[in-house]
Amino acid sequence: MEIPDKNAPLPETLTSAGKDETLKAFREMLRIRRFEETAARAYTRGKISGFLHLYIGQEAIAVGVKLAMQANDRVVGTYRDHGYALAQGSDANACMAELFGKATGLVGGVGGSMHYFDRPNGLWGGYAIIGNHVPVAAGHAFASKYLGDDAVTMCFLGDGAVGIGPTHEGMTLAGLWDLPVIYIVENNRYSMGTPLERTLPTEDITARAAGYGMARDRFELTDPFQVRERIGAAMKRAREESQPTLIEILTYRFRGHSMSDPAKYRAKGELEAFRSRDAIELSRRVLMEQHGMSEDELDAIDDEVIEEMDAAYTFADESPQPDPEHRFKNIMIPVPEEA
Amino acid sequence: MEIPDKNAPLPETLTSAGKDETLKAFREMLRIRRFEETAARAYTRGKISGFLHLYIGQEAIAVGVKLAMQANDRVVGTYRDHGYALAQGSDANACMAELFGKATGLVGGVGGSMHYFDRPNGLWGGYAIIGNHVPVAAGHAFASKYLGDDAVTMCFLGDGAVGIGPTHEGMTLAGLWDLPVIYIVENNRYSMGTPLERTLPTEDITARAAGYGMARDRFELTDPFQVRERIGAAMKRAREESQPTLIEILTYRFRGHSMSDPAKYRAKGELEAFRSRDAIELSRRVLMEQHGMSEDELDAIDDEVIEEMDAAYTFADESPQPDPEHRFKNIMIPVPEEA
Amino acid sequence: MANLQIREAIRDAMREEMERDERVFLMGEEVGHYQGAYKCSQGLLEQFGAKRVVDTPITETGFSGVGIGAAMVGLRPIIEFMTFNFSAVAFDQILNNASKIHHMTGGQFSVPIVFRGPNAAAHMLGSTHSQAFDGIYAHIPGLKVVSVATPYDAKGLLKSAIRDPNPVIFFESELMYAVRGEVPEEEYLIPIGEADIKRPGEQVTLITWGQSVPTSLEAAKLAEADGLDVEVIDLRTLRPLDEAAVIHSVKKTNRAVIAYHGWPYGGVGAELVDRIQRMAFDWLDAPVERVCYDDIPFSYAENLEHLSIPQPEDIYAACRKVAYR
Amino acid sequence: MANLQIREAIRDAMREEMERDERVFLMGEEVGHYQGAYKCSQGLLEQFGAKRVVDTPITETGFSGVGIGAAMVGLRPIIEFMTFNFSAVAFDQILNNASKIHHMTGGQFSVPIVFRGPNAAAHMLGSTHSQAFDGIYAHIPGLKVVSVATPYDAKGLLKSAIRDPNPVIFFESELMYAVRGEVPEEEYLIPIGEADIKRPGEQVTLITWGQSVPTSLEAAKLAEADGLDVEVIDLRTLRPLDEAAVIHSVKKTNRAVIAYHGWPYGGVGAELVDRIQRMAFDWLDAPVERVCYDDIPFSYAENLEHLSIPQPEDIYAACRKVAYR
Ligand SMILES: Cc1ncc(C[n+]2csc(CCOP(=O)(O)OP(=O)(O)O)c2C)c(N)n1
Ligand SMILES: Cc1ncc(C[n+]2csc(CCOP(=O)(O)OP(=O)(O)O)c2C)c(N)n1
Ligand SMILES: [Mg+2]
Ligand SMILES: [Mg+2]
Repeated sequence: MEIPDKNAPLPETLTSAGKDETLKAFREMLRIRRFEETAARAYTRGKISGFLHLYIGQEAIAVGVKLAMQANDRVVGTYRDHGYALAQGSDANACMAELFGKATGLVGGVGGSMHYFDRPNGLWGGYAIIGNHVPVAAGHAFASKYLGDDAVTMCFLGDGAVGIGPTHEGMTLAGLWDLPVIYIVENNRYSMGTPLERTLPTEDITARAAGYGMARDRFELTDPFQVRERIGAAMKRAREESQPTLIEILTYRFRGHSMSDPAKYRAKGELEAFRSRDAIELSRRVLMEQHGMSEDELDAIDDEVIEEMDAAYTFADESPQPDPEHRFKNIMIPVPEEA
Repeated sequence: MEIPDKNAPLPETLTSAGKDETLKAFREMLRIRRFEETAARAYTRGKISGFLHLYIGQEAIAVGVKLAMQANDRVVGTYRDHGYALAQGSDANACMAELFGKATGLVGGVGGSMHYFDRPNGLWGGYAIIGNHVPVAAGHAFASKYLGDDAVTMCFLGDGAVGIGPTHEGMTLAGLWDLPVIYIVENNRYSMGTPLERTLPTEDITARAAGYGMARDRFELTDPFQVRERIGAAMKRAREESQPTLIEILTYRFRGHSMSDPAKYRAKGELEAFRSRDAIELSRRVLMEQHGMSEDELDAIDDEVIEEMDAAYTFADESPQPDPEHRFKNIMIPVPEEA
Repeated sequence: MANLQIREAIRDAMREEMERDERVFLMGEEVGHYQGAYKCSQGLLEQFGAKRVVDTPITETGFSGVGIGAAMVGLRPIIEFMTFNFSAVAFDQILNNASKIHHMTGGQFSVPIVFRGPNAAAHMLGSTHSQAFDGIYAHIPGLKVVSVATPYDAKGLLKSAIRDPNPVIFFESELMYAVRGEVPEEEYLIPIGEADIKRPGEQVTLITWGQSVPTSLEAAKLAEADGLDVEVIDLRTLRPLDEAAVIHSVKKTNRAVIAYHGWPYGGVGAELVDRIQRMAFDWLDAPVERVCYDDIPFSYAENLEHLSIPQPEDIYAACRKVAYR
Repeated sequence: MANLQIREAIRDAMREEMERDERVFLMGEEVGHYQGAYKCSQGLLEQFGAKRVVDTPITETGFSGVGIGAAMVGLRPIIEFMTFNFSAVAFDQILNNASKIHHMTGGQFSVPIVFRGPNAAAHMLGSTHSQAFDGIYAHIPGLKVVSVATPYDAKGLLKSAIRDPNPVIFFESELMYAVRGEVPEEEYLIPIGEADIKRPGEQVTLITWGQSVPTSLEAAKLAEADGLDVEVIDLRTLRPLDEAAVIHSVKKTNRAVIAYHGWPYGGVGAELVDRIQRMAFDWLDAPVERVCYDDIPFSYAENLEHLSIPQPEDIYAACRKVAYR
């Protein structure tokens, strides 16, 4: 794996963005990071159980994709889904309460960390079986084409999801039928404890695009504006020509796969090197060096964000558990009278 | 689809082969064709039921592959499997009796047309769920590598099997683990009634090889010696370097998908054009034009072959059905005493 | 009344629903140009075009997932499995997506979809192509499961299934596509969840569905000749079970036989036994008997296959047994 | 005697069999370098090397198929599913290949393979990760199905499963990997197919397996305090069922309760009811009762999940019910 250069210059996409949008993106990324840290704390305290997969290190992707999206576009993701939700505009309280398994949660406490859905905000999941959302996302795009609703579906998957059959079938159909969908592989270099070279016969995941008759793109993540730009091109292709694209974004997660993973498999110095290119840190530098903001100003924003997440913690903690009868809800929809 | 040129010269691989081997290959191909015709007749007469998928038009592949094989190599195929069996040396009587559902059949009458297996002759199936043999064949190759038994596994699939997940997973593992397996797509231009362009996002199936980290080869079928040569290179790679290969052989089936298919979907003139490049006919021409054999001599061979297949018909017809208790056989192997 | 084959009743149901609702579409292998492997979609491509009658590559997981995703957006997909044997490669889509999405999204999304196609043994197809999935899909909460045996039921239930806001598994049979019966000219629906008494009787309750319905009716005739009056209940829906109809009958006859295509271990048959013994324990004069497949993968050979499938004589024998004859 | 966790007993079983037989290997996601998602393969990569402890990409169909193919050649694969929920994407390999190949090849090939991993609900994982596959795999002829609840049983049965010439589904539990118990130092095997009486009793037969074994033992204690003497039978093998052990007990107690992790419709529970009512009809003093999951996809919320899983009180209540208390 290629390790980033700590002394590389600041990315151009970031330095050429305006102050307001940089500040906004910085704040959004920070919200995700602080949310995750708060969740981790809650997990350690036994407030949250099950699996908890943190998005720390990859925030710029969710935030950048959101910047590229239009109102009725969709995001379909994996179990590592808190970042998408917050970036899409989901309420932090509801997100946190979902982790706590509370009635006020995003899906009423039935889903937990791995199964976030927020339809009004364009979040279409939250899928926890590797690859099985890839054809589902193709189905959303199929419906868009069928209905002519002009929406683009963005489907995220991990580097570990590339070898599994459902991914292949979903991409085959998307390519064959020219569906307006973008598949974004967040290649964070590991599938649980397994580095890419032990799960994939080739390094470049987008080498597969040819077999699917899809356009492709591949880049090392730097910042949200880079993502907006690169995804933007694919979006145009999807919206205007109904053409799918396979995109691989090289990135890195700073935490273990889930809370139970001490991540002993990392090479020495690897984490530090990636941390030095953390999009949040780079944005902070740009805001200070280029847009003249002070450390205090930025810390104040951080304090606000931390406060929001602390409040989410309290909200979640104080919310009631679902009503016992709730477990029988939403299993079967009654057949409407006229049918 | 590109249609063959009726007036193309005879293939060099065929004209440069010796008389003896040409005659032998001709005879083997003829055996398959006459077997299939006999089976079709039996089907029409109600002697055979279920699905019957004929190999007519593709015989040169099975025969050519056999020519390239060594003693303990394996063939793993689909439900269109009579050709592989006969080419591998399976007894025509047992093959026919299997179709008749008789106790003397290749697998005792329990499998029928779609489930041929003949271990002593290197035929490792006979799989009737599209794509689900692709990882199994990788498993045979895995075992070969594990045991160092020097065997190469050849796995056949149809053009229709390329989009399904199990195919993808099997090939991913073969590529990742450098397994001594050769995947041969017999692209006969149709998956049941569906031409390639409606099932695949790209025309060249071997475009996928890159994603699997595999070598590839692709050619229009001419004759068994061409197949021997092309497969031979892949075999060497498999046996000597433990490297998998993806091969696409463009071919054509002269009959419908199965006995119930009138094949109305063919374009005008298509069948005739492919028939004009029938490897059996070309071989006959070479034997006459180049090796000085007479029409009578060749007809005599045909008569012999027809006689063999008629005898197989009679054998199958006169064989007993399996014993009623046979249906409870081979479900569970008793646990040996020492275990 | 029209006299139709089951395949025609199925096609008419799809056609009428596609005419009624733009959101309904049909997707599967060979459903379009080929008109369906068993000709259940004859004429539909011509009438509705390739947008709504969609030929797919062999990608059961892919097109099942596409159907599910499209249903979440608001379409009404009908997914045809060429046979249900091939649904095994799409099992996860049905188990983990179709049946759960409404629940796991807290009701934000629903999956109004029909998965249909032939199920269970046909004739001499061997073990991989001769499996009944009743017990497997009926096991799963979040699904409805239907199995039809007449043109009338096929049409009325398929129309209901297409309109149902939930995922429905809809079982047909290769063996029965050519079975004929009367079907009204005017529109009608049959509600999912209601069993149908195909033959009233007083002495033994014979519960059945799918391919075993005609066989059970034959068995009832054999019994009749012997002075044993058998009530034949066609379940028609396997999930949810029409418990009331079953229990009502058993409380009358005090004896029950269950006859169906399917492996014996667990499944719909065992579930019925459980409900009967729990809800009619004091009424039962004999243990409930089941007549179903041998507990083995199927053989191709005609004689072996025949022996593994419930025949009228087997069912009749079970009726005699519960009546202590 | 050593005092081991179930995960250690499983590891020891694999280690001993790998030492004994070169053909045995372990394959699955994170089984090597990571030492297993639940640490069941701790130390094995180091001892046996990457040839025999094989990390795979996420390709359940792929590596299940590779295992099947390798078994046909003569190897003895142990395939780990990180959890059985992920076996759904490999369902076809188990249904159409593993269980059928010996039969459909006329006995030319066999598939000596073990599919193992945790099954059923753990703690707050939501609906896609909280499913019991007992009913689904036990339905399928050609498989053996085992479910273990103690370190002693886990080790003895896993060793037998690895030596078995047939495909074996071997269920463990995330919740129980840390459960401790005595395991002999010397080698032993437990035959597949034999139930174990975990607590003898005279008045009610309580049949259970897997995660419900400890819960059932607690229920029996509650009953004991109440003067109700419950016999707890741990099935240990779900296919083939140890019918004799079950029926023998029921003929003694005249009442039966079945407690397990799994959905109610069909499955192992219903199968047991069927066999009991058929083989001990005249001995039964009350309908057989079942205590299992709610008939729903699981919720993540702790309180809802708890309510959906059989608790000692629920099982005890069922025991009282069949005893008419
Ligand atoms: C079919 C299936 N197999 C296994 C798992 C268990 N699992 C969950 S996440 C994961 C690793 C995924 O890695 P990757 O795709 O790279 O995504 P990342 O976690 O790095 O975001 C595994 C093995 C699963 N959820 N589904
Ligand atoms: C998973 C699955 N889906 C569907 C089928 C039904 N089916 C059998 S053969 C076939 C067409 C296969 O075409 P191709 O792969 O091109 O092979 P060919 O028949 O041309 O040799 C189909 C759809 C099946 N056997 N398995
Ligand atoms: Mg990853
Ligand atoms: Mg083909």
